[in-house]
Amino acid sequence: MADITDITDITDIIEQENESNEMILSMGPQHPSTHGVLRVVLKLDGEIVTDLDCDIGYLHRGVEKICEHRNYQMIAPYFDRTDYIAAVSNGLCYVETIEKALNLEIPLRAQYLRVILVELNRLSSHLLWLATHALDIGAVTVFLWAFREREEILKIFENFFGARLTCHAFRIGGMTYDAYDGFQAQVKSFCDRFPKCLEDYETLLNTNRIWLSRTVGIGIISSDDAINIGLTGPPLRGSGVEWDIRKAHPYECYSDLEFDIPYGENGDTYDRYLVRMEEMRQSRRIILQALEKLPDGEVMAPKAPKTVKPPIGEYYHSIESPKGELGIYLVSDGSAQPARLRIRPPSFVNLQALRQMAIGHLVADVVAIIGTLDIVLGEIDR
Amino acid sequence: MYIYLLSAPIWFSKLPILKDYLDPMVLDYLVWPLVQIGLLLFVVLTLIAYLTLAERKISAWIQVRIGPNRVGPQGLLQPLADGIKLLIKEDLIPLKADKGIFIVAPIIAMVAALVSLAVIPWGAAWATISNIDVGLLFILAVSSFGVLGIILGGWASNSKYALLGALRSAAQMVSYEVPMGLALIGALMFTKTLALQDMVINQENLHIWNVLFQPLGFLIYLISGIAETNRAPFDLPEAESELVAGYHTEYSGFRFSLFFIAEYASMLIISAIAVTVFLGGWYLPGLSYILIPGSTLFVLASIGVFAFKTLVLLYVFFWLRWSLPRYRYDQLMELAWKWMIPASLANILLTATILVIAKEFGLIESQGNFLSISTAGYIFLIGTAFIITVPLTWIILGQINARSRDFNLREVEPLPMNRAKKNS
Amino acid sequence: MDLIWLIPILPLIGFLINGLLAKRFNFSEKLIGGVGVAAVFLAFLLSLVAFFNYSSWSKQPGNQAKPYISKTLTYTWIAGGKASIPINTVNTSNNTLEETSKNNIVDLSIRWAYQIDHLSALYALFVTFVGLLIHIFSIGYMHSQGGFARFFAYLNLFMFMMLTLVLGSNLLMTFVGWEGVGLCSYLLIGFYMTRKEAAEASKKAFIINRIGDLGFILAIIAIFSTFGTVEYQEIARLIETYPVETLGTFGVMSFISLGLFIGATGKSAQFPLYIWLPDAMAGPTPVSALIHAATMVTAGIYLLARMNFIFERSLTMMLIIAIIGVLTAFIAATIAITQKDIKKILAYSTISQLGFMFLSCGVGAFVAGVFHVLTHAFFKAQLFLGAGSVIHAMKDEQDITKMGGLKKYLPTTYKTMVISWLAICGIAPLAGFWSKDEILAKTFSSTIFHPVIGKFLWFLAFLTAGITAFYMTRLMALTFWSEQKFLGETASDGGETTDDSDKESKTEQHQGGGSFKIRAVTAGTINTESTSSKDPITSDRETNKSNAETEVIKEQRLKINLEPSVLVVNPKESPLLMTLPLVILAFFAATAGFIGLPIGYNWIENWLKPIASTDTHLFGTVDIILALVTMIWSGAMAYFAYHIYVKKPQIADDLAIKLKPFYQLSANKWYWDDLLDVKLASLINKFNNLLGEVDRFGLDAIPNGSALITRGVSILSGSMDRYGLDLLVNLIGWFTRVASVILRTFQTGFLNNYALVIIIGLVIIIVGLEYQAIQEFYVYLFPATPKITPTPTPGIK
Amino acid sequence: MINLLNHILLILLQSEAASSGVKERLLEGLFNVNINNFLVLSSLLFVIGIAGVLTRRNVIVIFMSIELILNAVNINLVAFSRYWFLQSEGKNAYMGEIFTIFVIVVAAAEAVVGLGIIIAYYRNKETVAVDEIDLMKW
Amino acid sequence: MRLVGLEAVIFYLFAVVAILFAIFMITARSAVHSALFLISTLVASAGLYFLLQAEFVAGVQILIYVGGVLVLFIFVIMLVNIKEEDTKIFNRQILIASILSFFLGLGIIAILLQTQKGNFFTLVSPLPPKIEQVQNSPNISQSHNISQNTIKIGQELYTRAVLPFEIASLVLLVAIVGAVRLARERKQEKIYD
Repeated sequence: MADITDITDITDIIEQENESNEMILSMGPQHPSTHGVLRVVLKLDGEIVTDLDCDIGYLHRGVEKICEHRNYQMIAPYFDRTDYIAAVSNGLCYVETIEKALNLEIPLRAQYLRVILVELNRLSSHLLWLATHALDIGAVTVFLWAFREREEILKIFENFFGARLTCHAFRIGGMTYDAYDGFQAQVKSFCDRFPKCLEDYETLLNTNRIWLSRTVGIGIISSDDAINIGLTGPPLRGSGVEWDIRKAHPYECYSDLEFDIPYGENGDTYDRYLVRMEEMRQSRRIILQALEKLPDGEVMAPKAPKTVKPPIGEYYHSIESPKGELGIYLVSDGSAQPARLRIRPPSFVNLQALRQMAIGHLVADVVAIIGTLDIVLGEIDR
Repeated sequence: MYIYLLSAPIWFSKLPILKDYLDPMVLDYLVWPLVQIGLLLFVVLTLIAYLTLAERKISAWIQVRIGPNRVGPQGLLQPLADGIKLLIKEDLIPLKADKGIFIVAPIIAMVAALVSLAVIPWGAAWATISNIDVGLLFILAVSSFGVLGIILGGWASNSKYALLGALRSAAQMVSYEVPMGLALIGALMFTKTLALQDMVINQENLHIWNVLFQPLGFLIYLISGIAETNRAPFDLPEAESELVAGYHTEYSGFRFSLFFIAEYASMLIISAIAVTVFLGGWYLPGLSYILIPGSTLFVLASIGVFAFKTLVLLYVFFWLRWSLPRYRYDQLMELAWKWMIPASLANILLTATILVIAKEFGLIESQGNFLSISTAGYIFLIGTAFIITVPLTWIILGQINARSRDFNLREVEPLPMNRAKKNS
Repeated sequence: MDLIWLIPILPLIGFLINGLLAKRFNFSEKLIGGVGVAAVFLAFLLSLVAFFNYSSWSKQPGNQAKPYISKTLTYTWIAGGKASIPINTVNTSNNTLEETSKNNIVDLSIRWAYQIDHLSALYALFVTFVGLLIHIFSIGYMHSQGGFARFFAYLNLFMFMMLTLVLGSNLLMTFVGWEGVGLCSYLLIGFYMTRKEAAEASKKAFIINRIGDLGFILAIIAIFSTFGTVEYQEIARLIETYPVETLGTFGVMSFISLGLFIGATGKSAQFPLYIWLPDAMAGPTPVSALIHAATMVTAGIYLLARMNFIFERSLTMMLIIAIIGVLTAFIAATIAITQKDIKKILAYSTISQLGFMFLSCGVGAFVAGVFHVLTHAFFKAQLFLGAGSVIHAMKDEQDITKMGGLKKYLPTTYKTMVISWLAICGIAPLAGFWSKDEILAKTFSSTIFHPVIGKFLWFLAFLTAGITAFYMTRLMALTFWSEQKFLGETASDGGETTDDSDKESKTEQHQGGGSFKIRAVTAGTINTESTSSKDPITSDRETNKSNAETEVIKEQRLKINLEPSVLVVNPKESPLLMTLPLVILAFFAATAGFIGLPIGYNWIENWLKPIASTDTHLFGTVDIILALVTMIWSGAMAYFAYHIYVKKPQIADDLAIKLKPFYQLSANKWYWDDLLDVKLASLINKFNNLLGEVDRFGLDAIPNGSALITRGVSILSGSMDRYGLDLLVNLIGWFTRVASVILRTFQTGFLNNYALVIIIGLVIIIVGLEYQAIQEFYVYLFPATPKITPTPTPGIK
Repeated sequence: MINLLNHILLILLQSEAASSGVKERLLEGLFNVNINNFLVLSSLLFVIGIAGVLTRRNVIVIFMSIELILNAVNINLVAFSRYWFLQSEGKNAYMGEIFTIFVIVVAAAEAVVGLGIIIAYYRNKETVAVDEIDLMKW
Repeated sequence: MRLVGLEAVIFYLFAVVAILFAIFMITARSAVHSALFLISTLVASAGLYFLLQAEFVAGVQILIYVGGVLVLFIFVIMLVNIKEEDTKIFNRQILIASILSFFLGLGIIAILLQTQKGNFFTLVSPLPPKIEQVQNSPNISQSHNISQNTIKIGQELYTRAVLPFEIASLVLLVAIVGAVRLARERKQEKIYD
């Protein structure tokens, strides 16, 4: 692990340029395949990456600082803007943290609805990942096919939340409103069609010789390294670690639902791809079960306070967001505003593996590896 | 000089105005070629414009979209709009660019692509502008010019991305030129000429398409041709996820459109050559029984046949582009040097051996510039091509390349397909 | 019949499959053997078909005595041009050759074509047949040995080469086959390449064969320059114009014959060049059977028979051939008496029999020679295979003095070998009798030389026949009949060994499984005293003790701490795959002689009439007597051998001691190997030393003397030098220094400057050489304004 | 007007139909290209190439000048090949062209090796100016 | 050999282009420009070959020289990436060298003149055989009587010139090996070894 802790400063890299005939290439922040405003400084020997460093912070908005000056209810929408791809998950994490602090029990229907929405959101996030990852590697058609399905989900979101991207309907203590008429039918019909679509993608990619040669053996990270770096989510599972917070520390009604955790073997890009594809299937399974079990009743806890003032103390809660473990650490001083709120963004932690994964590969592989990490800059920079 | 040119068809020399004022010789060797050239340029450029539309439409269909549909009925006027947009766009020349070369480069690319059109047999008889002795060589030579346009364009832009794209592109094109040329040699053994029109006539005489004799050659040619035109899955020079846009990053407006036209024109030419050499050109079995050979109608029909075959191949180009991911650069080079070139060499060797054997057994006979093949000869040649040449090359190359070192710097074992195990 | 080109090609295909694919794709032994055998089997079938087809074809009118040349696979191999070769005519008055003014226009190109005629049909048939049987035998023999595929590939390649040799339509093709079989022989002798003696034997065989091949090449060149062709058919046609060179004359025919004969000598292991054949037994036994007994070594006879029309035109060479043949036969037979290695005995026997064949050719009875080739191929192949079977059973032990009593262990092998033994001894109805007797009869009655020469040759051959019977019986006796000298497996722990050193004996597992070979380890016990003198082994050893060579071998054995002692094996009969060929071959060894019966219809003579016409020799009274005498003589010798080796073994030892000089002569192979190996080398060394001495004392005196003179002169010249020449030298040095200062300025190190200098040179050359041209050009560019020529002033004249 | 155009074009096409007077005059003048024209052209290219070799500092340009010289030679060879084709009725006619092919092949080989050397040199010395390449060994 | 009419016009066109661009080549400041000018000269030469009915040589010239060698040149120039603009492009001996070259040219032309004994521009060599008008025969299966240049060259190349042909292939092989060896970096060698 020495090479991970010994991260070279960017200025160091640039200074070394004149000493050897190695080339420094700055990728981003306006590069199409860095998924936002990530800047990766690559040290190249020919086309081989010998060292790299990430330069982040281009999208920093100071969310954590803002939170200290807002009421608890006012904070919630900010979370939709951190990981804007998985807004629902982020919202869930926040409200659950507060509910945990308040020790609030929420109605079962709200729990099931939340699970359905969060899993739908996982699907949409993974579909977007698949689309962009494939696009980075050059498979354009997958991009549009995946967007087609994502569009369906976004339509459901639009109907439910009134927004497509920054979806927000979770309140502390339940949900603002119940599901609209036909919600179940729409989700059901989507889930019925979805496996066929997945098969379509896999037909294009799974056994494609070019896809294999671009992904198999690229960006390998061992399970030990993955744990040491702190990877979570599909990158961790791709390395063969069977770890999912939904199973390990079940929240909401996940303990009532049946699903499997897919995990890989070699920890390469292809494994992570397979893991995510399988996760999509499992999400669909969860959604179908949840739809079946969806009880009637209230969606808002009756005991929910009007002004949220969690007891003095420190609280940490984490959920399995599509990207990994999303955690919130809250320090409450008993007032209506948090004393300190810290977000543990999965993308930020996962990005730390980039250096280890990419060194020794070619420049073109860096693109594939960034894609496989599935990072969102809004979350990294906060 | 004018031995390369073919005289005008009779109906042309009987056109009233021309006949009155111009000598028949002038008509044949100056006016008619100019007419042909003008017509061809018009048709080809229009075709290229509509190829862009076709590509967009086809990609849209593949991706379950509608595609351009706003300009004109079904978006049919879209190319026109695009053209006008490109033409009236501001013509940017980067400050630090090498101005002269920056201007000349797209012209070179364009010219290289268009000059080849002169020798392609678009149809029977008068539909060809010229049928020179070294037609195929000429096309290969001229298309090697295209590299210059790209490399100079990239260099003149004075931008790292453009230069890198240009170098990649040039290396790729130079590499794939080799198997492309070599793949044709196998077919040349059957046609016994380099003149393209004669090749078609040869295939007509044998009543067969060369692709049956040369399945491997055709495959190699097609793959190399796709790579040669920098199309997906070999569109490394334009890999936007890596290089933004490749060698023409700094180009815009009219000059960009020249590059664009050159790319499509070279696609067209690659397809046309494939059709001519491997797919019988304008020859369609049975056509000469329906129409009188040499008649105007026949010529028009042959043009139609040629166009149809070419368009089918172009469709394959589009199809591949929208269904395959992109190769990595080293994998692309590996494909060229470890697979394509040895395979094409093996193809040449095996084809020559098979021909010698066939000649030894009296299955084929050489009559001047033509081959005459007996029925058993057809079966033998086609059978050996499919049963021996293709699998043998495949096996041998597979054996050899399985042992050679991949450039993947981290070695991994080949993996089984479905490794995402479920937690049971 | 046009498929005869397939006969050689099929084994080639087998070779390609086994040689190229087998190792890569890990063929099973069954598959490899199957491929190898199938290729030869098909070739055999084809040659059978071709044989009968040709037989009927050649009976058609117009086809008599004509070879059939395959149309397929016939092409111009080496393209040549047209050339004219003077046609010779025979001056009938003094039987000499005269050149006429007429020229024969010939095409010098050489084609690759397979032909079949009476001789090659016969040869192809028995080559493929014996080859087939030996292939089958090999499957069993080579079972689970390393290099199975390699072995079969080589065997198939050998078949291809041999058939090319036989079926080629011209000498050059035969030569290709000739070299090819040599190559295969080399490869197969050295098959166990990790064994030193095998590697050396293969080299020896290869090199000695090269000596013969040189003669063959010279002969081919001579034929080519004489006749302008190397096609057999053409040579046979053109040779009509050449006269017979009588005894003592040595013309072009003799030269060609000599070359061919040297080639045949090398390949067929005749007198001076035979030494490679016994060593060649280092190869696997089937190889010895196929190549070094049945087929390849008879290529020499084939060549002789094929070119008989040339040999017949040189009586000198005929005599030489006959003498060499009979000498070889006699020497090899005498050597064979004392050998102990079963395969070496057979090898010397082969040499001896080949000598018979040469003798036969030498006296003009080519048919008899070929006949003997045929019969010999069967019984010798059988004997070799039987020996192989024995060796196989004895777990690679080849020393016959360590065997004995194998009769009860190997019944089939024994029975079949008895037939062959009788055949080679020349007992009446078996194959060997007919052919050998024919040779003897032809020799006795030969009239092409002086009749006395014929009688003398006959006598030697007659002696040899007896010796043959003796040593073959010895072989059989020691192997099968005498008391058992090894330990059966059951007796291995009984401690019956006579060796003192078995205390420290060490067992070593043999790969055959089940049986063990016990070897004594201790070095110190190896001396003559430690071995009992009861059995012939030790007596042989004692006699050999004085031999320096054996001492060397012993020392080597000491070094590796291994002394072969009494064997412990459990001989078992070989599997059916091996015994079947034995039986078949034995059958033919018994019956093959009937194709050449001297009474009634002599089929082989009729068949080979178009190739080599022999005077149809009727079986007269003399011959009957001769045959009887020979048979009795052979039988007596055989019984004698049986008596001394089986009945009373001590007689053999006594005889060996009594006839010590003869025994040693035989045991040391007439010292011929030593002569070549040691004596010749030491002779060369001595010659070198002599030259060195001459150099040291004779030639060195000259330099020494001259040195003395030089010293004196140098003192004189030194003084002159110092005062006179130094000045000059200094002057030169000074001049050089000045010049270099000037020249140095040119050596700028800049490429352009050098190029400039080159161009300056070029311009100077152009201006200098083409000054005229430049002037004209100047005039052309600037047309001359009329020069004002001074008008001659009047007054001056 | 169009007749005149027609006429000029016919002359250019050396058609028999053109009136002889004009044609002859034109032929006598400039429009008469024979082997000498090619030779002069080739010698001019040759001299230009030599001038390039002599004067340029950039070793790559010197290389290109050498290619130019070879090209001049090639023009000569092809012209003579054609000349012989007509003079000797096709005998030995193609040797010039074959020689040209060999020259091209050898030029390609030479360029490859030369450029390889230049790259190797540049990697060590970072210069391609020929007057800075003055060390035999480093 | 005599070119008249349109062919002569084309000859002069190509000749002038060739010479002009050759001069540009040796005087261009940028090496890339030089390469581009050289390409123009070579293409003009190829045109001349076409004019001389040496189609195969013309094709080979373009394919190998322009498509291969010159692309390689440009590659190397880009790799070496010389900043030529601010350094002087000619060496010190420019004056003497140009004068010398001029005289060399004059000398060579003078020799040419002399060999022609003054008939320099009026030398009449035989006109090429009149080429028949190529008609489109109604039977399209008939091949046109196009030039047999390629076939002839191929035959000569594989019969009379086969030894030089083989030697040329050997030269190319040596060149390939040499170039690979020269252009390899040590690091690459380490990777591959």
